[in-house]
Amino acid sequence: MLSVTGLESGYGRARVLFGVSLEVGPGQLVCVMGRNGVGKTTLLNTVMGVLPATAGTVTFDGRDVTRLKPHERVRLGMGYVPQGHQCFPQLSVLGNLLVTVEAAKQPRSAVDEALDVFPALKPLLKRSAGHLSGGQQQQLAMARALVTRPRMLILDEPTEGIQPSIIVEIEAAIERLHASGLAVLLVEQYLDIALRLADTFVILDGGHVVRTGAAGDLHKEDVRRLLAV
Amino acid sequence: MTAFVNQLPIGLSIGAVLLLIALGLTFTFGQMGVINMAHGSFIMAGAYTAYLLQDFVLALPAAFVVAGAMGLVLERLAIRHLYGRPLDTLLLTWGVSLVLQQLARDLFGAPNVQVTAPSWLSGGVGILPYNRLFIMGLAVAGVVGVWFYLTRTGLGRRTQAVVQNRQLAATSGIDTGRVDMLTFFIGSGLAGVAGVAVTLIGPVGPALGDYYIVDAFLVVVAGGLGQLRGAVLAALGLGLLNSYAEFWSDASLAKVIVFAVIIAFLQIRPQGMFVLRSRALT
Amino acid sequence: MIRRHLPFATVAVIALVAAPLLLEPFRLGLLAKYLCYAIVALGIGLAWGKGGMLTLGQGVFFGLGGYSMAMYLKLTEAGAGGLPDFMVWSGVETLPALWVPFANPVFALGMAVLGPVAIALILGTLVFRQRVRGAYFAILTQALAAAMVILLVGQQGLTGGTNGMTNFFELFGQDLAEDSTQRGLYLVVASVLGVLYLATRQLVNSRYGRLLVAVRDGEDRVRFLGYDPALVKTVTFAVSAGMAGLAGALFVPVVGIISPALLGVVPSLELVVAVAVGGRHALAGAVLGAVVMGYAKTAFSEQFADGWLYLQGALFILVMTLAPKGIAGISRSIAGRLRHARAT
Amino acid sequence: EPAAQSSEIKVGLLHSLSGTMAISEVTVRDAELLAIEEINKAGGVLGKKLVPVVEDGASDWPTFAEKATKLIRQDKVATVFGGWTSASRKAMLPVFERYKALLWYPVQYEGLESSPYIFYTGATTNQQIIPGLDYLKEQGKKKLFLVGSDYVFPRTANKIIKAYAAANGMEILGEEYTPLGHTEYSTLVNKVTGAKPDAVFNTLNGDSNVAFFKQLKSAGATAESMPVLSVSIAEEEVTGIGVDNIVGQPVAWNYYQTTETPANEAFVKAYKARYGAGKVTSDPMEAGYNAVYLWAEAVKKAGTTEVEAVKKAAPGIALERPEGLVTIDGENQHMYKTARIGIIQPDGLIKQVWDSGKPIKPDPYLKGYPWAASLSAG
Amino acid sequence: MLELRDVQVIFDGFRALDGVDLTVPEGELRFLIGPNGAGKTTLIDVITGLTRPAAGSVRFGGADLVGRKEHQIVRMGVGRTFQTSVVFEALTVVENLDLAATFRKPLWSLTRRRDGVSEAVEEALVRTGLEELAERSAGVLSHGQRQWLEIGMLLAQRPKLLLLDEPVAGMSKDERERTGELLTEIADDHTVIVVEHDMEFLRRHASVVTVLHEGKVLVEGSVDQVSADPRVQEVYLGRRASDAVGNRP
Ligand SMILES: Nc1ncnc2c1ncn2[C@@H]1O[C@H](COP(=O)(O)OP(=O)(O)OP(=O)(O)O)[C@@H](O)[C@H]1O
Ligand SMILES: Nc1ncnc2c1ncn2[C@@H]1O[C@H](COP(=O)(O)OP(=O)(O)OP(=O)(O)O)[C@@H](O)[C@H]1O
Ligand SMILES: NC(N)=O
Ligand SMILES: [Mg+2]
Ligand SMILES: [Mg+2]
Repeated sequence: MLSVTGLESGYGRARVLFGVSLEVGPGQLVCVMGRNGVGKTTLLNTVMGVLPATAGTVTFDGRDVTRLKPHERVRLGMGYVPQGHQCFPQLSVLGNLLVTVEAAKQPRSAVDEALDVFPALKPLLKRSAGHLSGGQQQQLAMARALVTRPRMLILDEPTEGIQPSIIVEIEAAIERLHASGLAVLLVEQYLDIALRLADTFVILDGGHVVRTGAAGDLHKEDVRRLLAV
Repeated sequence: MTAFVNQLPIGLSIGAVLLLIALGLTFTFGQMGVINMAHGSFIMAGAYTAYLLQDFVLALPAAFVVAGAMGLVLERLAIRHLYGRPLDTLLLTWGVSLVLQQLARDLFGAPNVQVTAPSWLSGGVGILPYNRLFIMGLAVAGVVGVWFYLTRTGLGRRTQAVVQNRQLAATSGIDTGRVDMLTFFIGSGLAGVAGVAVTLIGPVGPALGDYYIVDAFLVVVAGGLGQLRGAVLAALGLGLLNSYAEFWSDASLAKVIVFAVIIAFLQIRPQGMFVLRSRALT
Repeated sequence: MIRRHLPFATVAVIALVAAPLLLEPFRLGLLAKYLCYAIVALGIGLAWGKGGMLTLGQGVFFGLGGYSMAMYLKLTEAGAGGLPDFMVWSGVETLPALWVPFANPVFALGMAVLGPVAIALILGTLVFRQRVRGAYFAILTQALAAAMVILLVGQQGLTGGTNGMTNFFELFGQDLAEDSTQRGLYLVVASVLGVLYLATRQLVNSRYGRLLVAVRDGEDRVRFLGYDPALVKTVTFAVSAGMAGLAGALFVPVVGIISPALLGVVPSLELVVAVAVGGRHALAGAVLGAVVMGYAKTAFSEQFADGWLYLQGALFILVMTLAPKGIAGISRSIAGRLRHARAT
Repeated sequence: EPAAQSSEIKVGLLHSLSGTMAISEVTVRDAELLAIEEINKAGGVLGKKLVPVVEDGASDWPTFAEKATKLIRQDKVATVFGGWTSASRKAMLPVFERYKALLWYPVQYEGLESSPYIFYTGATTNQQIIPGLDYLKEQGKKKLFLVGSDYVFPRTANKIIKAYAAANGMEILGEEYTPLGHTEYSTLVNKVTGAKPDAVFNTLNGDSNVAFFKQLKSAGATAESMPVLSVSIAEEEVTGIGVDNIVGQPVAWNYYQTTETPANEAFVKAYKARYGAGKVTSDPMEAGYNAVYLWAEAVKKAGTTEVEAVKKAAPGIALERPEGLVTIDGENQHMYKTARIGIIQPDGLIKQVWDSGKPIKPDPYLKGYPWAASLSAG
Repeated sequence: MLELRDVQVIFDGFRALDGVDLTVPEGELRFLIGPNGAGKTTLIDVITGLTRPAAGSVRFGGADLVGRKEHQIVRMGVGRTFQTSVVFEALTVVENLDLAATFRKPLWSLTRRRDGVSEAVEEALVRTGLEELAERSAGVLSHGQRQWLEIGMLLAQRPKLLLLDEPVAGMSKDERERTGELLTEIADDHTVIVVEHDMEFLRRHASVVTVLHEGKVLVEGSVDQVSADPRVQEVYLGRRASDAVGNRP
């Protein structure tokens, strides 16, 4: 589904990623892990085209998307939830969802489906998104990615700031989507969630892939060691 | 006494002119955050379009397209490199306005030119000439159109999304480049329409834009950035204030009074009449 | 230490020794004028570049300084009845009370600086306390410039109206027409600029400078560090206003005229543009920008009296799009690249 | 090199080619260039060709001063032709006096000035404003409303008008000023029409005239019901205002394109041939055109371009110009000029309806008018 | 000691806080939890002067905080971090910390250059593990590094009352552990309020927990008491989740 080979990118003259390669097969859930500042967000941003790749390629569904603009990647079926509960602050919650569903050229019913996954948003539809609490915004961000009806979800710490009961639901939702054939590329700090969900792991350190493998092959202690400071 | 009463419709009609020239700015400045000093030049371009066509009615849509196209070119060539740096766009667009003004001087000559107003616009009811009524009508139509576009169409929503979070908009599937172009096209086009309208009441020359640009910004600022209803109220308020202040004093003092009132007003409402508050820190 | 001051020292020697020797009096006068603008630009560099306050009304402060000085100069040479020439032809019969203290040079010079400072303090306190900022502040100061011009023009008997004031003969007993006086003035302007530059550089490199940058980038966050951003901004704005006022006071004897045209929207904008062209993030950039833009305007308009606006406009457009950090940014990135190349 | 030994004589042309005043000044510059070309074609001055050095005053008074300095000190021009607004003249005056160089100023103005280094080829007040008032009085207009731009010329002109009115049994119903470049006249028009004057005396300058006349016309005021006498609207401005909006209104000048003299026939023909058949000529253009010829004549008489010699040679020089006989007054370096009142025609040209019969002696301080005694007191 | 009485916050008719009473004695590490949108951040906003309550009182060390400006409250010894971290990107990490540490100095004394690193800053650097990044500009920090810098700035302020809004969000496990220890240590002689959703973190470091729900205090008690409370399970932990999350390794 998604294949990243030899990806390099960074900010200005500062290089952050050094030849990262990874593979997300159809319907597969790959979890990217690593300590703070190793380049996880940079990786996802480069995969989405927010940052230009200085070397390497990104192929989605057999198509080279390395030079495509972010919105073109979205329209090909890549749904992205960036880190840090982002939203369009002055649009209403419904406006946030509508603008996304329209941009992705999906039917309005996609909004209702997403709201079923995040029912806590339903009473908030008319509120300005900027006024929501952090956790509410994060739920909105997830919902926004869902309304594009992606074929692959790219999630950067989706559970950050979310209350426990909803984390469980998000986890369940990801599991459900994954089960229904959606590919997922996930960055997650909660190790146990990652362990439960992932088919494959990629562990980053200093912009390099230091470990990769099937979930079953990796021992928890092993992972922990690699993630330790 | 009648002269005093007359100032009311005069104030409203001044307000309508202000509103019309500021309407485009609610897009380029209010929506996109571009402090577009070339707005005045687009007004001028609209006026010269009317001069070239010498057909007032035809000039309205034509000026929209001409000025809009100029705005679009400006956006593509230059402004798009400067998003997120609103204060820099001010300087850039000012440079553009210098060039356009000199260009007009070379193309059409330094002296003013004349646009013949259609005969059905001569005459009037009471104190208000038909041409003033026409400008008021045009302003109302413009406001309704802009309101509809911004709040009732997906494009309007996309415009807002891009302004509020450009990167998120892109990763939400919005073609930000197209939205920018379109927004700039409409904002500049509206300036062009205003340019046609002001040929009814003022000079048509290379410096045309200079006469309106400061007022246009004040309207948008006093109303609250990107707030249509704010712009409407601010324009009418400033129009009335101007008309009565000038009636009681003189044109110079009236302008000073208007500025003073705006500064005082921003003491009460520092972000203009209407603000969308955000929880985010800046 | 020496390395840090070497560029400044080089420029200072060129400006104070070489320029007066090499340039014709007329050109030296022009350079003095650019340096006056550079003083204003320094203030803008501080307020805008470091503090994020885009002031489009700096001409107002410049003008206040200029008018204070001009009032003094007019009074030293006033003819019949102690009235300046323009009052005579405006039909004013007795010297307005406002004018009386300006016969004292200390008062006039003091007002040239303290007047702008006071106005900036008042305005700053009002608007910054209310958290007016960004584009609002920019447009507001622009309106202030527009209003100021109208006010000055309307008070012809008091200010000389559109004409402003001109026709000055002497300053502290020195004949302004003499080339030697002009050379002396040039040296004064250049020295003032140098001193202010060093002082401003000290300021931006201090903790206060860091605080200013923090206020620029996150005013609201600064509050939660225990500082009052309104105070920081007001003080900075007042400092920049004082510099503009001083520049205006120097400008008048150098150029020989002050008029509302010098402090309106356009000249205020031109100064900001100069700062942007030079590079607003560096104080040296602001100074350089003012000199370069001043020179460019003179050179373009002398070479192409008919089409120089194209060149001037094109220059802004190119700089803003191709080198958004201005001349200082270009030189810095070249320096950075060289260092990078040497390192690898 | 010293100008005397070269085969060329440099002269400076200093007008606003950009900014608000470009509207008016560009054409004056063009007329001056035409005069230079004609003189060169006829063999130049003292056997030397005139070489114009053109600078842009940019509608900015300090720039006028700077460029004047440049022309004098750097280019070492023999003389400068330039300026339009009184403000630009006031800014240049000290420069010319300081460097003892010559300026030829071609526009009507408010008087009360006579610099030894300026020649004034436009009208002073007794050659334009006072004849204009005489005309209104003759027409039986007793109640006037004064409208002007907010600067020295209109304010001084209006002071003269008020003094004249007081002495001549006329009433001033109102006096209003608007900033230069002002374009919103509905309130002012309301005030004027509300006051019901017999006539309006208009000293607005520049673009404001367009807005004023358009809005006056929309308000239903006509030249018959309420004539507006203007002193700053010439043929050039009429096109921009729109003939419809101003037809029938009186203006006061010394020259119109239609003025019937042999010299004018040639001038208009040459101007159109040079700049296009659609172009019109106007009073300030003619005054600028004259200035070049008058200076050339003085140089010929003096046999040198040296300033003091030229100043000495100039008084009494009399030339048949497009406006008729123009003589340099030795007392104040102004010109004897014929005053003319004209009415704007549907074709945009101006038809003369009255003239002073003979050139009027310039009187910048209005010393010859007892009622004006208080004005020139200073 | 911090004392809130009957605090009400209303946004356009919406009651974000609805009569909150809260008392936190000196030297306590208090955890504040509750569903998304319960009003936790709003509560911190009220204490720090960012949001003005419609009614109620906020007293700290005997003084009333309501109506004071943000920076005045900081000067009284109340510091906070933000849920979405805001650091000064154009300044280096040290400069960010130094700015936080020097607010008590008079403004004019700031016109001198900073020489070296003050004790408070040094300590903050060490405690946040940002030593290596000290001279980097804050703009290049990753999400988690920014969280650390926020905490560092709070420490450098040396406040008496520390309010932390989800300080460990986005941090890796080890870092959470480190943060927890740090907070416990500080709470010895300071008052600390921490908003967190990470129940495991809570279990390890919390003694007293206040649960907020729909703008009201739902329950207050020890971690065990609170997580056993059916209402908390209902609105916050989730029935199924209470075990799942609670049993994290
Ligand atoms: N805008 C930027 N400019 C320069 N450098 C940056 C920028 N953003 C991040 N970096 C640097 O790139 C590196 C990787 O950052 P990134 O945000 O990808 O980390 P991350 O793995 O997502 O960390 P976290 O878990 O904290 O979110 C960091 O060392 C950071 O310092
Ligand atoms: N300025 C505002 N305008 C309108 N509603 C607001 C505003 N600020 C907060 N709210 C609302 O108040 C409620 C409480 O928000 P708050 O941010 O305090 O929640 P929280 O408990 O911090 O949640 P989270 O755990 O998700 O961060 C939310 O429903 C939010 O939408
Ligand atoms: N002299 C003039 N018209 O200003
Ligand atoms: Mg990250
Ligand atoms: Mg919160």
